[in-house]
Amino acid sequence: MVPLWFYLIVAAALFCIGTFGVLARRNGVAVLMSVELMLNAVNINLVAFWRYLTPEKINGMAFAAFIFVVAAAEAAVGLAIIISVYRNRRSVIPEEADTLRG
Amino acid sequence: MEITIVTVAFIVFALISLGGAIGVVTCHNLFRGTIWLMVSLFGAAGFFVLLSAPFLAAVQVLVYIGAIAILFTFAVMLTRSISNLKTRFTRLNINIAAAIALFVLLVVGVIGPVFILNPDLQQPVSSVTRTTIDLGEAFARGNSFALPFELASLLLTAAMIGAIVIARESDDEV
Amino acid sequence: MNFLTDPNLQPWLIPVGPLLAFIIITLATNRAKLTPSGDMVYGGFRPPYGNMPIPVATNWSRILSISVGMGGIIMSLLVSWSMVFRAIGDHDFGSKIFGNNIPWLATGTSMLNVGVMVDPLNATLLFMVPLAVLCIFIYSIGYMAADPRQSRFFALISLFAGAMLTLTVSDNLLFLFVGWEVMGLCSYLLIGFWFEKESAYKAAIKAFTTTRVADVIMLLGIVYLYHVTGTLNFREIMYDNNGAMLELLGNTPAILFGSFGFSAASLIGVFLIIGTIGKSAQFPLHVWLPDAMQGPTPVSAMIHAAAMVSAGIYAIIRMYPVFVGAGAFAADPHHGIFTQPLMLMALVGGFTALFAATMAVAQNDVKAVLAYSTISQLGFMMAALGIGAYVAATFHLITHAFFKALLFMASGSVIHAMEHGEHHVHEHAHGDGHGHDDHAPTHANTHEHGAHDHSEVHDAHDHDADHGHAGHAEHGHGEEHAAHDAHTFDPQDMMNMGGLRHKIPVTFYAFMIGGFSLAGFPLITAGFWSKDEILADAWLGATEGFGPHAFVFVMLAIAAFLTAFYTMRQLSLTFFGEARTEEAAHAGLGGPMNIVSQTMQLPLIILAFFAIVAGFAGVPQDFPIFGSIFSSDGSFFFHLVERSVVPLDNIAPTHPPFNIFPVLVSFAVALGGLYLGWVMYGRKPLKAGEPDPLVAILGPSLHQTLARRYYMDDLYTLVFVKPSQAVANFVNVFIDKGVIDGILHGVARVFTWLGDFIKVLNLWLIDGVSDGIPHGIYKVGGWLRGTQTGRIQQYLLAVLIVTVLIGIVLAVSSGALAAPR
Amino acid sequence: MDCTGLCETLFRGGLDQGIAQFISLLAGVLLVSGVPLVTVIFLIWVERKIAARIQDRLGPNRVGPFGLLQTFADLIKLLIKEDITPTAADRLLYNAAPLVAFASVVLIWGVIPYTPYHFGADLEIGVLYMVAVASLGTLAIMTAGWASNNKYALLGAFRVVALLVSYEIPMVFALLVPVMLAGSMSLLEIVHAQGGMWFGIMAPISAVLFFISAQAETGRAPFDLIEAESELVAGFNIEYSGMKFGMFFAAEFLHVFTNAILLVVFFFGGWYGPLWQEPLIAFMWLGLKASVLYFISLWIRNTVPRLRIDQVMWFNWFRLVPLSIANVLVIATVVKIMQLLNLAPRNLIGASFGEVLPLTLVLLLANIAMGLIIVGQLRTAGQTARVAAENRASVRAAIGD
Repeated sequence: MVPLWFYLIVAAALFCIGTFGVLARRNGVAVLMSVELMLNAVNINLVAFWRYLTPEKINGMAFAAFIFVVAAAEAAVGLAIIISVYRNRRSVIPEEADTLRG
Repeated sequence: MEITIVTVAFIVFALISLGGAIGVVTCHNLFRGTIWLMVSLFGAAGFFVLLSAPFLAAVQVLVYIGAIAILFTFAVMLTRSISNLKTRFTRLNINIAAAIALFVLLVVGVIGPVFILNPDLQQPVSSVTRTTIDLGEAFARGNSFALPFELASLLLTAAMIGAIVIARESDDEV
Repeated sequence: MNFLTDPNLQPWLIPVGPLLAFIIITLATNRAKLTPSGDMVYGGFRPPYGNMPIPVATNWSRILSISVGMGGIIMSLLVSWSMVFRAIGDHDFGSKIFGNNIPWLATGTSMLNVGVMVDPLNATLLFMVPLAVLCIFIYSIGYMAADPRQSRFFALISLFAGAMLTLTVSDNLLFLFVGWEVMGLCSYLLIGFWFEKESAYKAAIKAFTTTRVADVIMLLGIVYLYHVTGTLNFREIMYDNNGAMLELLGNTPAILFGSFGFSAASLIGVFLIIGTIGKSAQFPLHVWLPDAMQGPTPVSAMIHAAAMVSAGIYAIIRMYPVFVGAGAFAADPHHGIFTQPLMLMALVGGFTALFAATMAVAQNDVKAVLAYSTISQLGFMMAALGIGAYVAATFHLITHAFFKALLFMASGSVIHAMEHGEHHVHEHAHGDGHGHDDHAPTHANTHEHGAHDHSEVHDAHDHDADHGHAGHAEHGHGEEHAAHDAHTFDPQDMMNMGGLRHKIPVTFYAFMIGGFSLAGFPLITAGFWSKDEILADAWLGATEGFGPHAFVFVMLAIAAFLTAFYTMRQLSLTFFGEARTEEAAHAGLGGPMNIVSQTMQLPLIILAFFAIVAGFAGVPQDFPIFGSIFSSDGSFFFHLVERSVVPLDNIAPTHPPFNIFPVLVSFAVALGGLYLGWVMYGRKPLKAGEPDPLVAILGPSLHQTLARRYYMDDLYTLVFVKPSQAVANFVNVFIDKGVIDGILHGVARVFTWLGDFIKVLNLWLIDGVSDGIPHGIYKVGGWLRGTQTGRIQQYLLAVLIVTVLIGIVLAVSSGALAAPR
Repeated sequence: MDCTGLCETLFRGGLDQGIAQFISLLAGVLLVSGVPLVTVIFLIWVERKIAARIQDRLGPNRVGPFGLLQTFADLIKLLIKEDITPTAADRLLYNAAPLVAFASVVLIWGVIPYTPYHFGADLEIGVLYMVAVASLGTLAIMTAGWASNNKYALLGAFRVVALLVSYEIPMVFALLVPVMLAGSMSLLEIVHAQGGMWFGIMAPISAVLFFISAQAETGRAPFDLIEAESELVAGFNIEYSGMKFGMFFAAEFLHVFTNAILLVVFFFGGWYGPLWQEPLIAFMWLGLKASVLYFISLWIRNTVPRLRIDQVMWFNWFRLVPLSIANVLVIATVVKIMQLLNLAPRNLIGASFGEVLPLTLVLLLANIAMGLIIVGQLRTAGQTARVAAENRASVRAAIGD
């Protein structure tokens, strides 16, 4: 049998990998992918908690579904932003999009 | 603990998703990166199956792999950023250190004391569960998730419009 | 809270309609398009606008405002009449009333409730007011059809109606006062509606200030009442727990003149009466009302018949028990015991009735006559109240409202007809080339333009053609046009009329009915019955030898005689004989099929009906024949109003037993006055340019005095206006220019010196410091902005690190890292 | 886990239960994935024959009787061909793509109920699973097109993805209708729910929508601009040769037939047929209906000309998607109203013909109404287009172009 904390460990690892990607990848698209990874880690946690702690409720599944929605929206908008940034400055490197530097 | 088919499946899916994730964050070639992403998401879908949420699993495959990942491939190709970067990472060491620190904190600070060492959270997965029909009803019932559901649809619409507006070539520029 | 079924809540709905209409019209239907003012007519007055573009209400907004206004008033008419008939229906009405109130504002410990109620007293008003107002609305459709600001007019008049209804249904003095003040504002706005006319806005200001003086004093009374009783609710003050509150009021000596036998009730009463004297234009403060004729005629009807002046009397009747008082200072007018308020009312009312009647005799302006007759009729009511005959006063209030509204509207249509004739004349003059020999060509030209805005002008277009440059040509000497037009022809002057009965028959008959009712033509007209009531009450007291009753009886009798006289005079001058001017010869309302004439004649018919039958509601029971016909089981009106009264015996209404003498007197005065008028004016009507025979009789000086209103205005100008102007002038010259400016200049000079000194100081001390601080901040900022790399991943890294640190702190502090349990 | 059928036999035969279960499962899997593999071989023959007949040719007739063995010959040829991988290609993905493409089709067969008793798995979310798995095919083609590092291949892949992603929308909406009617996403229950009446009769428009979008999914004419030989040499699989190409090839053919089966399952009552319901007969019914639909799709493929990509997209976004959404709304409303009026059974599963008749009639009427509206709409659109074309032609004639 698989105890809850297996899932938590895996989700934490996935989350940290995603964090690393967000922090470290120089390519904007890769950053977005890493964000997707983090969202998935969250999703796994949600479902796992639901299944183990409150299986009689529906919340876990519902929240996971909403996370799907958020992820889809995030991907769409994020990629649109990246594409327009690329169109304007021929670069997808977040580090180079620093117009707001003080 | 004894090795059951569930345990094996869990380990397999864990390897798949983590490996895919590592592939995503490390690969040179971003198209492969998207493929890795799909692999990782596929592992997550496996988790959902194991957690007896088949609906979520299917939606995961459909939405992520069918739509989002394809979107990513498009983005990769449109931005010609498949392998146009000499270096993959910025401040590699700091970031690795930070990520590992976060992981350690999560495991040692939260998961360990709260879940691993907590005897009353060791119970096996209970047999009671909810089906997809319950989820649908929850989304449809007013006192449950109807409003968030509608809001989610609104969010999607807004995101779609926003994406179109942002990514559209403004007419004056060629 | 169902407003449609619960009779206790329905009164809330009564004022809603017109108020809503006001809001809607103001916000939604005030479209106007800039059109060059050929020369728009503002109430027979052509402002020297030359060809300046002015906003003119579009047809759309005209129609919409009319329909909205009508809808509002019809709604309140339906609601209030349903209330009234429901009220008349049940017989213990009066002991129980319809009402509902809500807490409005908390004054310290006590809560001030505002609310509405319908009791027999204001039920009578609720029958009269919406009907009269509705007639006035219908009338103004036609009367204002050509006015550039028609939608504004409907907005204001709706607000006016709403305020009146609010005042009527309110169940406490403060709410009443609110409606009262709003009406004051509306009368100001409406009297000055044609503010292009200097006389109009002057009259508006006059009315406003005059009534304001009175209102302030009335407010004092209200405040004092609230101070004494702690409530302003009518029922609580007067009717509940059979008059304990009245006892209290009667027994507490007043803070002013308490030593002269003034009880709090008396003082409050005097204050309130002064308010009413202002509102209902009684003797000292009556001066505003004749000038208020400058407003559009529907407004005159509104103010002088249906609403404002009635409101004053209504307020007194509402608070009547307070005037009568109770306890130590209680009065019993029926047995000759008077309180100061009653005395005041009797004297002021009686005097005003006669005084105004005498002035009305000498007026030539068709509306001014009516204005003075209004004052005098209101004097009747005041006097009646003074001698305790408040049922009769209420009765006269209602009947007077009907026939006076009728008279005003009839005179309005007379004026309309005269203006129409005037335009006809001038078109004619223009058409065949030569105008009246005393008219400059420009004048004819002007009027040819003036013809545009009348709907019954047929060929407006070819006028339009030469309209542009003609207008430009007139830019230069616009003023003298104004002056010129002002005194060329006065469509309101009765001397210019005559023989109109053939031109406008409907108006003529309506006017005659109203006039006879005003004159108190015996037995058939409403005015007779109500006046007879008052006289009978006065006579009853007089026979028992009470001074005020006798005074009132004499004054009112004479006033009634004069009333009949000037009514007949007016009728004859206006309608009988031959046309004295060419305008009168061509007067008319533009054909029977014309919407203007229809809308202006329909209300006349309605009101004429009520001007006759309204009287039969109050026929005394023991009156020969009629009593048995109309009120076999007692006077209906009497019983109705009687039921609204407090069970205090000293003011319980007494219905005087039938006495032949006052009846004979009222017969005599009415018929005599009418006959005299007929003899002097009707039998051999005036020819054109023939002087008023009255002048010969009275002698020019006295006639002049009457015509100039006893020089009251000049007196006020001399006493109040001139001194204040002088004072203002003195203040201006000496205090302002000399003292204050001197001080100011001195101060200014001092400060200039100071400033120079400080400037020197600044340069080396302040600047040093104040420049140093920003410089330092700039340095720090420049150092700080290094952290703002604009690189999102660095930010995220910072966030992550901080998160981790916080997490570690939490984990350690929460003991999560402690040994496993 | 229960142990019946084959498992039970083996268990009685003295095998350990776990092993017995494993063997039985394996047998099931092999069966489910083997059937299509065998089917496709004949499908190819059938298609070639039909195409030949439609194009007034003989078609394969040399190898074996009626050229039945032609496909085997091709198979052997493909197998023994040299397996080329372009040098600049992304090896891993290049080789993985065909597998994924073929798997995406075969995986669908895992949920198809052939008979009430024979199916790979009865998933609670069968429909969703089917759509999700089908979307893997998109991925495979994308990967193939990109990995073979050839501009024509990439263009083809783009077209495929654009096409498939777009046409998934009307497809899913069309599938919503049977799901609503049956109140379940399990294919088995959907078929059971059609015991009284086929959904194809209750909601013909959805069936048509599904058919069209399935035709597009498989990239058959008139949507075959994936391998528009005339424009981009062979589309996404230009660089593929040997068995890898064979896999794409087989995957496509198999997909068409799979769609035919799915159409039957969703809309034409699965295994239900007029006569007996014994398992084998039921399987025959399924196959029969599927073959008819398969023939229709071949028919269309071989007769209709190819559309331009913009036309395809326009048709999808401006015609199919709105129509499918409206269709779902209308049918949902009608069904709800009928249920409130107690004219329709709450649960169609096990409902008899008589019970569902009123619902059927009303739904049919609604569909016919919608159809009329659509037809009229198309008519006006066509007229305007024709007029515009004529004007253009006349203008050209006028300027002597």
